[in-house]
Amino acid sequence: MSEIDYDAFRVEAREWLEQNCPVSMRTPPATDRSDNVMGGSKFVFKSDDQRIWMERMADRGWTALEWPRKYGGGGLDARQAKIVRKEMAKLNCREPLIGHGIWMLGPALLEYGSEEQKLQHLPNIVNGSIRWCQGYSEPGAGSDLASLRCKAEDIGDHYLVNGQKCWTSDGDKADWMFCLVRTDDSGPKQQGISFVLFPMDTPGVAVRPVPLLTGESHFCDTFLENVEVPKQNLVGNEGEGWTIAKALLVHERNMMSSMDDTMPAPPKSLVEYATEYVGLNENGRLRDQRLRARMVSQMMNKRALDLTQARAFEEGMAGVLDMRMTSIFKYAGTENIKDNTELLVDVLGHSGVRWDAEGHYEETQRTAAWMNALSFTIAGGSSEVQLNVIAKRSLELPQE
Amino acid sequence: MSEIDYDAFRVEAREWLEQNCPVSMRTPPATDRSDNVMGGSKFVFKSDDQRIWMERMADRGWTALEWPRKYGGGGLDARQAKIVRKEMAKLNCREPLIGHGIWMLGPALLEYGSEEQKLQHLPNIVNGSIRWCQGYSEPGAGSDLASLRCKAEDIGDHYLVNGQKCWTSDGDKADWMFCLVRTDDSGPKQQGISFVLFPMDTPGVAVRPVPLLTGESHFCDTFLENVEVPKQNLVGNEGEGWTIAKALLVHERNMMSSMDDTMPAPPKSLVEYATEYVGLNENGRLRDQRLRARMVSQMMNKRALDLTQARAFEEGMAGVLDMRMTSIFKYAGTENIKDNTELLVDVLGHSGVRWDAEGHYEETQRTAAWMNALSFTIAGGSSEVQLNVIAKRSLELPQE
Amino acid sequence: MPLVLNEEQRMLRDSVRDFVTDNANVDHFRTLRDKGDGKSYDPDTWAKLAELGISGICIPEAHGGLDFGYMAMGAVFEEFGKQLTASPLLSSAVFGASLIELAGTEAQKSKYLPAIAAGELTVAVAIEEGSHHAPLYTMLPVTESENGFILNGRKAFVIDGQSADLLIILGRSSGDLGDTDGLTLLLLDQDAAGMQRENDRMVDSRDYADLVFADTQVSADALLGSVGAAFDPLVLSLDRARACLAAEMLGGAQEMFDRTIAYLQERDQFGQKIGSFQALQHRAADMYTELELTRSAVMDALSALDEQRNDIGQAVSTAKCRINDTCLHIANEAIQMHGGIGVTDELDIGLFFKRCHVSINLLGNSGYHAERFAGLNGF
Amino acid sequence: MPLVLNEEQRMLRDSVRDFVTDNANVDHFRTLRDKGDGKSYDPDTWAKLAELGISGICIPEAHGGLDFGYMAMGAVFEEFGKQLTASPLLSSAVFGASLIELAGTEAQKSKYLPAIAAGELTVAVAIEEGSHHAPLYTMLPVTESENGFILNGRKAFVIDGQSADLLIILGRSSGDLGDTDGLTLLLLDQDAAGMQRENDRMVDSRDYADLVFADTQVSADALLGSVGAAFDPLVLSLDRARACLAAEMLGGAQEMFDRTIAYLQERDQFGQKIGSFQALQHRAADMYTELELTRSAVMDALSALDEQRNDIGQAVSTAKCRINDTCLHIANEAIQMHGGIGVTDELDIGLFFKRCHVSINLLGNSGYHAERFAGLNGF
Repeated sequence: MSEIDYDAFRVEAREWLEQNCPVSMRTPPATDRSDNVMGGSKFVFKSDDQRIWMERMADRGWTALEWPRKYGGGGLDARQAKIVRKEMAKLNCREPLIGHGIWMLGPALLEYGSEEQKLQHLPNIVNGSIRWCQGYSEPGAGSDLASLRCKAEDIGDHYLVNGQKCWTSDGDKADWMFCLVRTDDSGPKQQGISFVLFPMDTPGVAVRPVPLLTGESHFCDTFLENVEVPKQNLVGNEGEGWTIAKALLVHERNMMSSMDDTMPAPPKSLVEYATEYVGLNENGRLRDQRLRARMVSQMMNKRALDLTQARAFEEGMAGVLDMRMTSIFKYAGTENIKDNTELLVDVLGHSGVRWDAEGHYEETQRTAAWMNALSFTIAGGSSEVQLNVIAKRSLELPQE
Repeated sequence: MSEIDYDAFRVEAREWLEQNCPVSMRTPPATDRSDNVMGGSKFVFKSDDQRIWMERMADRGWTALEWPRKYGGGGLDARQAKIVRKEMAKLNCREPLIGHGIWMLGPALLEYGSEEQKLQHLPNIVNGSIRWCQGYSEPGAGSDLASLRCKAEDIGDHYLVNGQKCWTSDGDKADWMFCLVRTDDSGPKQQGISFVLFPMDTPGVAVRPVPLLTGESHFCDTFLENVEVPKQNLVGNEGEGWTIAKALLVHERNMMSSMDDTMPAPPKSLVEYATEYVGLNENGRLRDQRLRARMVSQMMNKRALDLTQARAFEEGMAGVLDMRMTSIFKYAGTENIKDNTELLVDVLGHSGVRWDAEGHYEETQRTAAWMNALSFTIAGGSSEVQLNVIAKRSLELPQE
Repeated sequence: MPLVLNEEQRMLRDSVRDFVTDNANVDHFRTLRDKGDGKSYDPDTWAKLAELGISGICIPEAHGGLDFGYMAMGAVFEEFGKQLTASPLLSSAVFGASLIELAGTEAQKSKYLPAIAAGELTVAVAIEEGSHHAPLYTMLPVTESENGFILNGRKAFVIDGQSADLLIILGRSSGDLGDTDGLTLLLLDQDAAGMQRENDRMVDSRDYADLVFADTQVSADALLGSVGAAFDPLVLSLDRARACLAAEMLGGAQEMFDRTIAYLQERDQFGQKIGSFQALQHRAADMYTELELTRSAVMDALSALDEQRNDIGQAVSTAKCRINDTCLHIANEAIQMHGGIGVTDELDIGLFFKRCHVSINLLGNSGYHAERFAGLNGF
Repeated sequence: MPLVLNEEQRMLRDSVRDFVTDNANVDHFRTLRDKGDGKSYDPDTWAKLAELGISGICIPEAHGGLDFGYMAMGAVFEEFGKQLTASPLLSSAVFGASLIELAGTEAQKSKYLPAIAAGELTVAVAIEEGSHHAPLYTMLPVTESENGFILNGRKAFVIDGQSADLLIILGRSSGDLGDTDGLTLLLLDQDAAGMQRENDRMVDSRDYADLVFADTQVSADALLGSVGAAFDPLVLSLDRARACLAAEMLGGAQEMFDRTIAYLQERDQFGQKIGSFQALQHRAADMYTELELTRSAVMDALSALDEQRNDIGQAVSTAKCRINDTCLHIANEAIQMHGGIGVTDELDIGLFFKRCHVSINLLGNSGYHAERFAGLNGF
């Protein structure tokens, strides 16, 4: 495609969005988790507009901009996709649909799935009818994911799966799970891992929500007892699970490094909160010099981080991107969110450590966002794991 | 001894100091390295007072307060020694004599030396007639000292020493060297190391000063070629060198963690410099908020560090000292000095990066002090080595 | 300048340690929290602690206390911090008692101090009006009337303000924002007419209240000290409370640190103890160093109070500023190093984490004390 | 908002890289320094660079320049930073030229700009009066006289002030400390009567001078811009110079980082490469992350200048503040990780370390730019 087409496409896209995105879906950014459409049979829409917006986008396949048309996707190229995102941003359109289906499983199936699997699952992800959860971590296998022990026994036409998974995000609200299981104990631990799919209502699947610091439970422990998984639900070949998981982890890291796009964003800016809760002195400077200094550093850091993501995209377009650089994003992104949410509660002072959703909803939201952000530098490959990866892969520092 | 005696001792000590410390030796703290008396045949006294002060203190053995009288020392107990130091501090008396003899070799000989060695060397250290240097590090053996290769061959009544030492502080000004040599290659590297002494004018000893960032050379490369060392100059047993070196390292770390006592100290306080070079605004606050915040942190950190050294002493007196805690001092002390000297040059701004000893002596001194301090976190067991020690010894974290 | 506990103080600490370990430990706190009956501490435990004399440690013997000093009280708070022991000790037996001791008339002292020392009466002090500690920004108007005073306005985040029997209100009878003159203290009963108490629920699940005054009549004899002259007693009382809070935070930081080290020693990943990873070892060693330095600063602040040194302000602000930063550092590392389970409610670390973050804001965040320290040093 | 070099710019960068690697590398700089003949750069090399058109990159074509923009100039400075190439490029071809372009009359522009572009004339700008960058604190009195102006006082730390042919003096004709109005620019020849140049020797061994004025007579036509109105052209010119200096510092930081990584990969201790120690690996990875983020901030500042965006101030202050902190961080780590040899003069790291610390102070330390950034954001 030549320059011209992209410009035309931009105009088209913008017009369509203006005509089809309900006004109530243009109130950026979401101020509450329930504003995020996660899809699935158990999902309850907050409003008709929310449903309509998802459906209209799904019809064009724009809930998955770059997936092929034949699987229900938008069939756009990287540049078109960026154009649509830009235009959506300009109009403050909310994400019509998010979740592990769109972010994680879709890309995995597109790369490793059989044609049958793609046709069976991708359309249901695009149209939001099926919600997926991820069965990766286990009590003994956190950062060291490859040491997972959840066992899948070969019983002819199906596997018999036994074990326990933890950190299954919204496992209690999902319809299906994509799950890493061990099909072979012999040989190095990275081998003998397989990638399987099964419905959460399969007999033997039990889910227990785990309360976090906030008291809410976004994660579950999932217990698998003699769960029967038909072999056509094996993605890729037996033993190929680790390869698929690694490929997926990249998606997860990208997803997490841009967490704050989907995170409930504060209704006011950091500076507005500071002006209100800390106050300015006679010279118009923030009263608390420590907080003032931290705000400057944080704002500059965020600015530099966003610019670096933009630069990586431009370098990609220009064909001069050094892929080794992209390894910093999950680490830099999640640490920045953690610092930012912590700074905000510190700016709110006593009001930032409130826990009173009825009496002080907005302030308590900030407190909750901060406590939730603590897990971002742990989940999806902890910061320590990221630093190992940067050092060994990007900087090529020697192994011990 | 009972309380009373200590009080009496304090009065005595104070009177003697008042009568015997020349006024010019009470101008604290030294503003120039040449104000430090290092002793030795090559040392040139800056003034008669400087010589007189050293001699008077040496006569009482107070250049080495806690060494036994029979070796020329002061023969004081820990508490008396502390009293003398306190009284000296009150009168701003300068250290009469410093250096590796007092700090390092003396303690080593007292613990491991033969009676002959003690009688031969200790008095000459106390009276400042002999200056010692340390032959430890080698080009290939820095933090990993035990891997040293400097070879000492057994030739009947003496050793034949061949190899190279580096970071020999003031090797060009010293009379004797205490040196780690390898007397045995078989077995683990920590074994087969021996601790020997020899005069710097022994045939085959060559010294080359190494210019540092400041252009000055406080350190030398020392080349040893067929140097003959009589066996009576072996300290402890053959192969016991590493044990002695480790014991000595503790002294070196203590010495370095209290570096700033012997370091040329600025004539003005940090706050005075800041007021002069940065300036206060109309509210009497420093104009540069970043520097102001760093000053607060640094001053609080220094205060806490000094208090911690005082606490360790008190806990020792009270018999409740957890020795594991003392492992932090070399790390915390040298990092603090580095931060402090860096902060000071940043406070001086453009004037802090001057290099013009004639035109701007005082400012250039600050710049030099900062550049010299860079080596404190490297020499005598780098900060990284210190952190390993704290983690493994004090916190008992597992080895890999 | 003692920086180490003496024999008596160590004995006190040990007995308190034994008591709270058995009767007021983390599990007790968790139960208290989960009951959710609004009670932030257990009255029976408090009564037992009072029997041990804890509530009298900083009160003069003349008024029924032990006059045992702040080093001793600090040792108690450190144990409380290690076990998350919730009690009105800080608000009543330190802060409130100190104000009455320093500003009160003989009558007021003999009326209240013995009862506080005996743990029968609890006092809370209302300082804050905004979201950040700022005693000099007090603007609650204290209007003199023929038979006393009238209050209109509100005070916020009063520590133990819900449960306290007696409230000490800091108001302003003259002067402007930031003035040291014009501050006035008044004593109010919990059920004073025209005063409303609103619950402030915070992440540490302890007792905080907002007080709302609508034409609240206060009798003349409720005046604590003289009109407009509260500043001096207030500053010293604040520093006493800050030093004790710092000691509690020190206990919390120490406990988080010890639990994290233990976890590093036992948790396996990649076929080895995670405590064997050098990157974690260095971070742990760095925390340890910071903690030891901060401990000395806290001991020095307590010792400065006992010796009534003239650098109490610097000593206390150094202690609170450093313990704030040390707690924040260790709390974040504790969560991060515990990994996934660190962010669950099941693990106790989270409870320490929450308490730590509230304490950081109480009686002055790091910015407040850095500002004060710089001011005291003339820059 | 381009954050990546285009084809042309990359070609320019590559040719400059080749040139300086052969003709103006670290060894050349060391030789220059050790000669100690007061020359801080090599005139022949400068002439050759001018032939390459380097000195004309930011000068309008109308005045003999290439008008090639700041992204391009930034690429040149990054290469200079990597090789410690010393030249009057910043003082003359960026800062000086910009002031003349923005404030000068047509006559002044056509008199000076082509010569600067050709590298035949070098200009230096005298801003500072104290030890910290503070253009608004300029108090050098500019007194109007019948045939022009009279100067009395001194300017400090003038970059390339010793070697420059022409000097631009920032003085004050009205207003007080901190006022934006009242600043005036004057052009002086190096040998102007009544002006004395004193050498400022700094750790980076480059050219700095103090200027002393004693009843210095300046003719009316030496006025650059109009009396008291220097502020606007000054701020934009400062930001251009800051962005280019930031690019040079970026090159220095990158070079120190690369050399340190190489050392970590090759140096053995305890029977293994020190680069295999996890603690050092994490610190290296952290530096790398910081450096990549800072690189983007620097590119953005250069790009903001080319696009004449309205957030130039924020972009430039973010870039200078971050590169200051990143340089300091990497310089200290480079020394520490090199161990003993890191503090010797033999190793090049020390030369980068020294240049980095001078650059941190030039045209605004982190405190200055943090202050400016906060002001621009209204807090």
